[in-house]
Amino acid sequence: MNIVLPLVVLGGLGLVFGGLLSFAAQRFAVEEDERVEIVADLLPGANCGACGYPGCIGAAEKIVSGEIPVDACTVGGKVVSDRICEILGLEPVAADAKKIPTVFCLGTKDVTVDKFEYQGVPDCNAALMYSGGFKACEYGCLGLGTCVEACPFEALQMGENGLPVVDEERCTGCGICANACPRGIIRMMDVDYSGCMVLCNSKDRGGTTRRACKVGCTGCKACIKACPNEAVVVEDYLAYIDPAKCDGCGECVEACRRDIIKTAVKVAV
Amino acid sequence: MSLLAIIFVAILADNIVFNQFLGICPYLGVSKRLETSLGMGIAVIFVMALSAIVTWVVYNFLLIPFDLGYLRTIAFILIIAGLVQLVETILKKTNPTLFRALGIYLPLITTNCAILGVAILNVQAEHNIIETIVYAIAVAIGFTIALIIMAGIRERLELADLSSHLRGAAVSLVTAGILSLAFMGFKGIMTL
Amino acid sequence: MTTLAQEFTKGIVKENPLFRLILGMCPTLAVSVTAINSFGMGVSVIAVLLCSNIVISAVRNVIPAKVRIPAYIMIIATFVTLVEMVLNAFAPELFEALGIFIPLIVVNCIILGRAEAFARKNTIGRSIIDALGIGLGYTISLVLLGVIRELFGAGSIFGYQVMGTAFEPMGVLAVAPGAFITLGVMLGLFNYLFKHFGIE
Amino acid sequence: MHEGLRMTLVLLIIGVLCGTLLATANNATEPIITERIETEFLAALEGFFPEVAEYEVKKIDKEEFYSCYDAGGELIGIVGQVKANGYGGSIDYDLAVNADMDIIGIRISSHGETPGIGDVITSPDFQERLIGLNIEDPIEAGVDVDAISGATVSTGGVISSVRRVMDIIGENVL
Repeated sequence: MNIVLPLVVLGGLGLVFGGLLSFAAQRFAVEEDERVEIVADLLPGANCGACGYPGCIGAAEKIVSGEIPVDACTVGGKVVSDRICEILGLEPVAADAKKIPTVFCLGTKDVTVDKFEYQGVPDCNAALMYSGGFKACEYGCLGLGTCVEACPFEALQMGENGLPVVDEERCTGCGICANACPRGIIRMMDVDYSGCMVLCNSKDRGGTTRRACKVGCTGCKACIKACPNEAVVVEDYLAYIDPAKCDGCGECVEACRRDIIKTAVKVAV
Repeated sequence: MSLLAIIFVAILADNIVFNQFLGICPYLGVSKRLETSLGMGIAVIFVMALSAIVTWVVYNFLLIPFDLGYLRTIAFILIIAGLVQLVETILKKTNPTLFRALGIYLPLITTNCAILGVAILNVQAEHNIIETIVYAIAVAIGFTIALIIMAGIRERLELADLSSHLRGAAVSLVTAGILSLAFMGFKGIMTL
Repeated sequence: MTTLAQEFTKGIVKENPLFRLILGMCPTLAVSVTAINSFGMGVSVIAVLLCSNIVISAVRNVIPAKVRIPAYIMIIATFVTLVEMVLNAFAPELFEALGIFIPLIVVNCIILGRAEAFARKNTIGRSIIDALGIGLGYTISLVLLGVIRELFGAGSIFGYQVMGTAFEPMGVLAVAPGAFITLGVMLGLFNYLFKHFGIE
Repeated sequence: MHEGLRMTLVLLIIGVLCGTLLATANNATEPIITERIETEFLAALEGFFPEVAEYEVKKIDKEEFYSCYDAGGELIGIVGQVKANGYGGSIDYDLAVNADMDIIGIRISSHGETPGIGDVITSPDFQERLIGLNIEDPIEAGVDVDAISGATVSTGGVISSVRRVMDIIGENVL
């Protein structure tokens, strides 16, 4: 009954590796600030990079070491920054208002004209490679959903009319969709902004815009005359309303013959 | 058998993923992006070579002389698990950046059947120490090549408009099937 | 706390190791050439999974975190070697057919996965039920795959010639690419079925 | 230090426990396995030499050769458990040769040849071509034995391996 030998061999192997591992655990112990672990757990963990750091762990290290402000995580917002303050023993910081993406284009499929029928990869960047996209308007939304794909919180859906729709609750204001849109059509606006916005991005001359889209802004300047607070300015045939000056009186909305100016109602076209 | 034949067969003719079905779980899991695949590949090459040497030494100088062949499985897996954990702790201290890049794969490697598979195949084929090392490194390179090819394809598959049910593991398995068909082409050229 | 019945059935449908958790692919692809081998592998996995879940959940508080993985693997490896010896002694043809895949049950992600994800945190009773559920789920899916590959690859089921002589067996199913493609398509099919019947 | 000690201790205890469990299991099953392999192989030898009583093993460069003796201790033949290089990897087969070096039987035990093409090596038609050849014959594809068209790699591989094995048997086993 030879039991001793296997017992010794296996026991010996267990001993050798047990010893090696425990020796390595001491010798190569890495002093880690366990607060980084706790803060990292508090952060949403979507590793979206909105704070500009490689994932939540990267941001957590910087927050604990104090290099970046406690509310650096826009996605987490006030809730997260307050909890981190408790952990790090700092006084809570007034978080600035949350921002919401807004689509500055109303070029739905029925009002815009296509140059050709595009059957390539369903991605705006890819579509742009074919002579500047399949839409006659060089600045309009192509509706292929790069922004939808980019959103780590699935807060963006592509409407049937070919324009992205923002889901208010899910959106954390991280701004990734704004950067993802190759034509810069999505811009972050304050949640509680109630003024007017020119929902167009076209810098073409009036004639080209009229041929490309039924609702595009032609730069006719009617809104400038109508606006009591001089909040409107027109550059490259495109009207722009300065959110600071505009008090949402809506004069420009009636004056606009193209009906492209809207008050800050969510784009529920 | 010449070393060249071993290398050729291990990488192309009898690729560990496409022909021997070993290491599929990490293969499906990691081949989503190119850099992660490369990271995993290097980690596998390093651990596979190291564990092949240690397992060969233990088998031939500890198990065979005492006629303990039946302890082979448990001894090998203990060595592999111990080695991986050792590499993980040492790497964490000496080179944190490399650790962060490879770190998450190291525990994954312990359950990677390819490493234990290679150790057992080496023993079954009665390779000497040189052949063991060459075979282990060649198989690991074959694994990395398979991983990189798959990662390249899967990055493009992300953009393909595919029904939501087939996305992910299903389409990667079918792609792997087609790649395995292609790799079968190398079979007749050279044999062990 | 999920009831014991749910614990058992979740292994077969909701957390089916093959089609939902996508674990244990290596032995699945290799062994499912014939239904008999699939059944043999399935039963061996159940046996090992059951024993290892029991022992691991029994010693779950004793083992320090740092050596958790080597310790679990040694326990699993012991049971696998036991199964290997038993099969070698009492069921030689099955042992021959399963070949290299018996030792590979040790690193079969299902067993270590259940040890890590479940046995480590639950009582022995629950671990037993979880092991039976997951093991059964795995065996059913494996035998299903084995039947399909054997039926079309060799025209027989469990070794009995089913298809008429006119049937030309599809040799590709017996070879590696066939395994990948069959499993891939089945995964897609089950994803559709799971969504269709609303199992999240 | 306590933590480290506990880790080593746990692994040691598990190693010892597993060792004893496996050792007892092995001592129980080992005789059954060896005895089963013994009878199985004896049956295989009887396939070639019905009156074999006992055999002696000789291992030459990873291949095993069994010299079979009848009840009276007379050498009645040799069976080589050998390998050939086929299309799909190595082919394991047994080659049986009688006392005056005529091939009397060949049995393919495992191969990876492509189903439907290469596996013609298991067909009696191909194997009969080899039976009866003597060590003196050239045993070469296209000379006294012709490979099967469409599976030249597989059949050719077996033929050249048979030639190699016959030479080995000729030099050291007889």
